[in-house]
Amino acid sequence: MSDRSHEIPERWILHTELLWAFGVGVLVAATISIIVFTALTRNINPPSNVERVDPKTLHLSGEFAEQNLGTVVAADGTVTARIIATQFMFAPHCIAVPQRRPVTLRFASPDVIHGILITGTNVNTMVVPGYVAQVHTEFTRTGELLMPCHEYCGLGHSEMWANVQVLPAAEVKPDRDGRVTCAQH
Amino acid sequence: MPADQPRAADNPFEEPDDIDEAALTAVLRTVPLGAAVLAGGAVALLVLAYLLIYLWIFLPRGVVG
Amino acid sequence: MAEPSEPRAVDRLWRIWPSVAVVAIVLTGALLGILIIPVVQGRSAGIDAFTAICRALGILPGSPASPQIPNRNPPTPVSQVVWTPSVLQILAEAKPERGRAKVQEVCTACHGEQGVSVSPEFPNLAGQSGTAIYKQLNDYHTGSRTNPLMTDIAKALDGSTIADVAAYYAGQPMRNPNPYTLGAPDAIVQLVELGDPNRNIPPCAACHRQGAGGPIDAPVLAEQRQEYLTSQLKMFASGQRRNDVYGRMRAIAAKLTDSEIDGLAAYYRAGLR
Amino acid sequence: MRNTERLCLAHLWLAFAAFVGAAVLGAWQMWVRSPLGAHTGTPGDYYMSVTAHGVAMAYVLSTFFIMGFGYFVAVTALNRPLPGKGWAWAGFVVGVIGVLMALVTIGLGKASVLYTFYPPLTASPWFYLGLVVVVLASWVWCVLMLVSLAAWKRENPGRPVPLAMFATVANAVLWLWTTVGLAVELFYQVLPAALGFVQTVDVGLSRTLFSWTLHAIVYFWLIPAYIAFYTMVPRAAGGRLYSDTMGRLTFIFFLIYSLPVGLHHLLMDPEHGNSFKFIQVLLTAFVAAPTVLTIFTIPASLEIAGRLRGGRGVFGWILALPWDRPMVLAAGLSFVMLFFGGLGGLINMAYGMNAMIHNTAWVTAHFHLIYGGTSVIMYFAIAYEIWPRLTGRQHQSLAPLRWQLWLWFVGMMVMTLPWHWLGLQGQWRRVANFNYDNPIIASWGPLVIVSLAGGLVLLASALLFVRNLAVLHRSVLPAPTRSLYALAVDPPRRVPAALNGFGLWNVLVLVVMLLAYGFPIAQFVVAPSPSAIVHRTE
Repeated sequence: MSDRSHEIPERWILHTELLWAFGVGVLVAATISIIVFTALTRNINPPSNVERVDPKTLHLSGEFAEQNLGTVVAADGTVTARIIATQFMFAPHCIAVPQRRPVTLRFASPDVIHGILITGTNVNTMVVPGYVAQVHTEFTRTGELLMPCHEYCGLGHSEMWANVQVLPAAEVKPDRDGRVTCAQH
Repeated sequence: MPADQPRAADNPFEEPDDIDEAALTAVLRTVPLGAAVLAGGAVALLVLAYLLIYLWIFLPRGVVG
Repeated sequence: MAEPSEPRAVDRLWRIWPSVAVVAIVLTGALLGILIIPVVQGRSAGIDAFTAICRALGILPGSPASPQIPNRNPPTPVSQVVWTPSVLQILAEAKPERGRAKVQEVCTACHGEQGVSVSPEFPNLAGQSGTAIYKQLNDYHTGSRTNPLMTDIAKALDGSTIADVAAYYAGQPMRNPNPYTLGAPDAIVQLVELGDPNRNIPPCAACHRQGAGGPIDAPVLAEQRQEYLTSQLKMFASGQRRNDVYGRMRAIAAKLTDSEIDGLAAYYRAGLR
Repeated sequence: MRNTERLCLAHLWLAFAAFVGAAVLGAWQMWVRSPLGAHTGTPGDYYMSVTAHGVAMAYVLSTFFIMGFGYFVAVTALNRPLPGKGWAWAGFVVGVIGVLMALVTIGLGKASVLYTFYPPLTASPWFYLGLVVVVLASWVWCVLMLVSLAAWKRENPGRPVPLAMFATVANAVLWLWTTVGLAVELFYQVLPAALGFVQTVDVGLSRTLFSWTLHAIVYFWLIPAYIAFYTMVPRAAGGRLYSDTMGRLTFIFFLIYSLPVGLHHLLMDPEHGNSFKFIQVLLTAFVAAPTVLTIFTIPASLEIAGRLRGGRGVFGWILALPWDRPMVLAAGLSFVMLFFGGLGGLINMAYGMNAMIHNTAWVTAHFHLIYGGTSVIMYFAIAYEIWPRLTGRQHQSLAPLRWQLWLWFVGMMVMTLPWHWLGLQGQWRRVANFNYDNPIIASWGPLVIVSLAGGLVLLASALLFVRNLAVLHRSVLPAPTRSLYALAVDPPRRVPAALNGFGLWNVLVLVVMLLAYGFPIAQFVVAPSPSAIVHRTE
């Protein structure tokens, strides 16, 4: 080993590296702090809901029976939409939701893994057989949006999508038992 | 195919490159400045882009939780 | 950090600092993730700290930031068949010979000894998937599906007999010349192979081809009676037949035009492996 | 090279053969999902191709390149023969068998479940057995790396391990830790289901076990690029490595922080609570630490080279760098792609913001930029650098090599930048044929065509790459004897024990995995999720 002595000691290099690591550490901490801040103040989380449901008997359940799917406005004004993601379609095919009102979307799958996103919004979740996926959100913009299945679920995956209509508050007209359906156009 | 005897290329330790020490020491006086500015700028740009996307694209799309 | 001279101290230093750093990072994450964020979020949604922490950990269902929604809707299932390992076990252990006896006694009159039906409005059962036959017979048994002839017959069968009959017909060989040789129109082949994404119609092959990975009770449609297929699709479209879970077939059939229904029935009459 | 050339070449040629095949499939997929190729091919064809493209790129190209490159480093960096060369050949043959088992099963259409296989969808058992055999073959390589390091350390007590070998062994240790998740999932859940012993699968557990592997495997792929950054690029540019200690720390950080962060692939999953998702998001921020060190240390090393070649001013050294040398050019292009891929990653990992782009084209853009871009362009540069030493022949001219690198860079940028925008619009993944009649999807058409153009450029670059290597085998120029590995500014005389071995770091990985993954996995052992019926796709 050719031994050399020079006045840049090895510790000076280590010093610059530590300075650099500290500097960038502050910047990376900024990315984490905005996550923690919005989590604390605006309740922003990834959608999580460890609620187990047996996929094999899902179609026998009350909550996810065919008649109970779609959007329902409860007496106390809470808006809940229940949607089934099954091999190669969503039930119901079109979901109407109010604008600027807290909405809870509940998804379940009786067969394989699916996943949903609503274009242009932050609604996104995997739909794993065995669990009820739940997303709490508020739709900021009205319009006809697309809700595709974004997780490979079989050969019909490309044809599996549904529509979401974000209706202004005035056009949300629940029927007798609070159900809101899409406007046919 | 080359024979199996060890050749200079195989032995990295006795591998003095043709950099002379004086030039290296002179260069080392200013070296990490350029890298620090380049990398620092890149990371700052990255974090800025992250914050802009967070505030101007993510939050306006509505809360999620 | 001051550099102690002898190497052993340096090594010890290098052993302590990284361990402290790593554990500290994880504990900070735990402090924020398990305690601070859930409790603060819970307070804003009127959820007590303990429940919020349990929800954030995944011990209780629900989000720490929103109340959970109760549901009191009564179940109204369209089919009682539940695919559990025990049911699949019954099917796996079914005896085709026992099934043959019941078939000769009851089924041959319409569905034929080998499962080739005697007239166009009765379905062929030769080589049909055992799970598909099991489901339909069970639906007839429970009344989820009704038919003037089948309802009484099915009511007289119990679970294991249904499995034996299903195993028997599933064992019958299916004669299915490849449809491409019989020249089905392109539009129909495209519906079978590609479906129609614009109308939300998945490819028929995605569920009805053997080994496609679709629902396990989806019948294999190779070499089926044309009139039977046409009538079933029309019954799905009108909602008269509604034993398809979550209305999969009802939704698709309602979107098919009459010419497409006839074309598909003709396509599958020729058979598809 | 102590006659391991044929062993390395065998591994590398298998890797690049799988690569060029998968590149062709990738280009076909870009065509079929674009408006130009709508309605060509059935969903069965498309998902067969996606599975083959994923398996070939993610399991064959990566694993066999890393094994071949690892054997090369073990022999040249340690300057001693490879122990157990027979085992290495046996491992290679077993690996080839595994690859054939998997790819043939995919080709027969019996394994269209994609390379991340989504139970309860279950393919033919031969597909999973093929993957298991490839993993076993890679474990043989890991053991040989550990054995050769141990032998070297016995022969050189107290001397610092050469950085290239230190990093390669770090990668081997990381890989052994990584494959635990995949192995448990395959042996305990997926294979019994595929073989028909069980009819159901606990999907929550299988996704959690796969997430254990899913992130650490991408660092297993990335580390060879970082080995090239730290040990080859400084010498190729005519400079010195700025800090050897930072090099060792980078690979140690990779080992510790790439493992306990897998849950950021499951942020949108319902089977985990927010707490452990947050803990693993915080740990993911620390997995950026090695990259943070590298984007300072390597430019500093290049700055030394640039200034030695007369570069003036703050950025003058950049222009003074020998960009005509493939290794230097590849490093520069790789860093640019790392910038864009890094931004994609920052957004992906941001806890709640993941909901904006999960499973959209944004994610596809991220991993094509980081793996397909940053890592694979360095695989090319490493191949160009070590091929002369393996074949004893020199490239006739460096121009086609530079062309190939530039084409790969341009193709990758043109393909992935539109995907970022499409991902924000909600374009979701793995669609066999898009419904271009729908107004929202129709608005994506033009950008999909732009990314198709990028895909075709990538295909051209892939074919040119294989041509450049094949031509080298017949070149008449003798290989140069210039050395390969960079010297540090201050070559380490004595390195703290912690930076010369992996004993401490294995303990820390165990501790941090227990803390980060203990509860998430234990919850399925204590209360298994309701099981889902297996859906066979044979």
